[in-house]
Amino acid sequence: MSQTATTTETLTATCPECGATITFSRPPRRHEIVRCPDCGAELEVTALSPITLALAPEVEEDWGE
Amino acid sequence: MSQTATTTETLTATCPECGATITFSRPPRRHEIVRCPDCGAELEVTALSPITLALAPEVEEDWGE
Amino acid sequence: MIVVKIGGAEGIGPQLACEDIARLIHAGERVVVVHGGSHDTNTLAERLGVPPRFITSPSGHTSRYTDARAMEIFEMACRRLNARIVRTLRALGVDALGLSGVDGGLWKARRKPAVRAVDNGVTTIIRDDHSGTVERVDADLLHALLGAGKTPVLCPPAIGHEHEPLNVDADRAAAITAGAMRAHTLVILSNVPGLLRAFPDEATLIPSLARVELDSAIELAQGRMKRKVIAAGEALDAGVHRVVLADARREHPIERALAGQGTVLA
Amino acid sequence: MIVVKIGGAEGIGPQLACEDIARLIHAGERVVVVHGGSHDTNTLAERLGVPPRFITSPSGHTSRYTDARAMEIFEMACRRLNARIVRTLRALGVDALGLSGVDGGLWKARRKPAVRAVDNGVTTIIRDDHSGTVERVDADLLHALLGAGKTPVLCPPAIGHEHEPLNVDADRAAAITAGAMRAHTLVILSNVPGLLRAFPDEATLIPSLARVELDSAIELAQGRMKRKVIAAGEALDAGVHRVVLADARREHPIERALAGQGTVLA
Repeated sequence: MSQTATTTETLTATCPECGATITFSRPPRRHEIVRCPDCGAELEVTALSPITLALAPEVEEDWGE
Repeated sequence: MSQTATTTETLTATCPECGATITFSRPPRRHEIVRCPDCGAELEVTALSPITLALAPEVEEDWGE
Repeated sequence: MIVVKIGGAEGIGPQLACEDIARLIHAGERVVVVHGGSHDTNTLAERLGVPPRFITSPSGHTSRYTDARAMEIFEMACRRLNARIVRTLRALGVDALGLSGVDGGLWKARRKPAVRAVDNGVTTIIRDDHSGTVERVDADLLHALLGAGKTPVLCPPAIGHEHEPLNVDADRAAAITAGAMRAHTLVILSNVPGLLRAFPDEATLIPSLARVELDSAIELAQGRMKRKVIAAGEALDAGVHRVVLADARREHPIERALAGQGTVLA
Repeated sequence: MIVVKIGGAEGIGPQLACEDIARLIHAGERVVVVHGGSHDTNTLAERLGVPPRFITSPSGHTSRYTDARAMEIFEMACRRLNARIVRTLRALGVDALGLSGVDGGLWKARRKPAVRAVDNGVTTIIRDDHSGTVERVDADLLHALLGAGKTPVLCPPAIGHEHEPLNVDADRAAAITAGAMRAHTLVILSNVPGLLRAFPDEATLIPSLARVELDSAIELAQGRMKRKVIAAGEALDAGVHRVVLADARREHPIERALAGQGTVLA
């Protein structure tokens, strides 16, 4: 898990896969999925203050009733 | 089934078993069980205006949950 | 073969009884579980804004007034408790399978066309109460399930001659099921140690009773215990060797009962 | 052996399908019935003041957000519909017996630790959704019940590895059940004539499809039909000879389906 300081103007976090800095245009939702613009990894916002990212779990399509 | 006129002061009905006149001290409830004072038969109030009586069904004790 | 009636009353979760049942099954015993749902039905009825109503019979028995709407809630509540007991047993390694008395015609019951209810001293006839008495148990179905390695967990309602669901007393349904399955022992758990000579003084527990003493012992029974004593008599009459009225609140409730703790009727 | 999936959608009572099932059974056919409970769950949830919530997966499937509370209501609603179908069949002379996928470990499912949901363009991971996929069917149990002369009527939930109840898609559960039972035919009833080339124009019914055409045909399917097409493919892959997507709204829905009316996949 990588953490980052939340500056008042821009919201940034570091990609746990490639170390790139990811900038958020709006405050993300908890558990939101974002794609790293550099390495393309799918990441999950696991915490908000500070924004913490982790590799998003692989999930196969499925549905209940 | 026997019927009877409901006079304003007393409420009476005729016992379907022995023909005796049964006097009610208060207006009975529908499906109420009354015993004929003359022949002792168990009767059910099947209608109210006028009061109509019929032999009460035999019912064995039982209960659900 | 043992039949265990788990109490449906307030505050007795099924965990303790299920742990004993799991031990018995892992030791090779065959068990059929029966339960009611009175408490669960009341809480669900309140949740659905349909407060439960009760009937008191001329001889003082209180039971649910089960008209069509109450039956729907009763059925849902029993099934929900059934699912909870099945899951609890499965988590303890028991291959439990839930059935209501409607399923497969397990409990065929005779509906009483009319019941008598006493209300403020007035006795009336009620005709839309969906209550009845179990007359027949599909023992072959239960043997087929036991043969497939399953532990049946049974609950009301039963099914009437017009295929309608009927509220039946779970203690008496357990008794007739124990007879039909030629069970050696029927254990009926509840929130008291057994039949008390002077309820609620638990020191007055009657340790044992012979069948002949039973009919007079009914006078001692209070509230729901009355029907458990009657159910015990019916089980003995149906060939069950031993019925134990035991305490559901303590650890190892069934093992204690099988060891003779509670009121043993034989 | 035929497996029939009765629709759980709004407005389709089980009577017409049950009448056909009764005729099939009286003619000597063996039938396993499967149903869902989506509509019933919504109405019960409203009644209990817990409005249902839904998740849309990234590929556009909508399903119920089944957290613990919603699961309790889902389970009750499915069981209530199950009891209604069992009673309807029994009144038609069929010895029907209801089971959920939890009972006897009938449907063992793998829970998805996480699902993805799209909400206003934002994709999030949800971890407390109790949904899963049926992986194993206890065919021996169903054969034991059929052998005892019973007609099984099956419904969600299934049971997870931690013995927890799981919301599973009833169409796909019917498909894997049909495969496990080596059923010749799986009939899936719903409130449309079958797969339509241009929904909702019922004149564009696709009469038949080969297995190879199925994957592209999924694009044509709208809403809940998507999963029925996928279920059909899974049934064929599991060895079922024929799957018919047919119309539940008309008289003799299953006889028509068996005669090839609807979308036949083989």
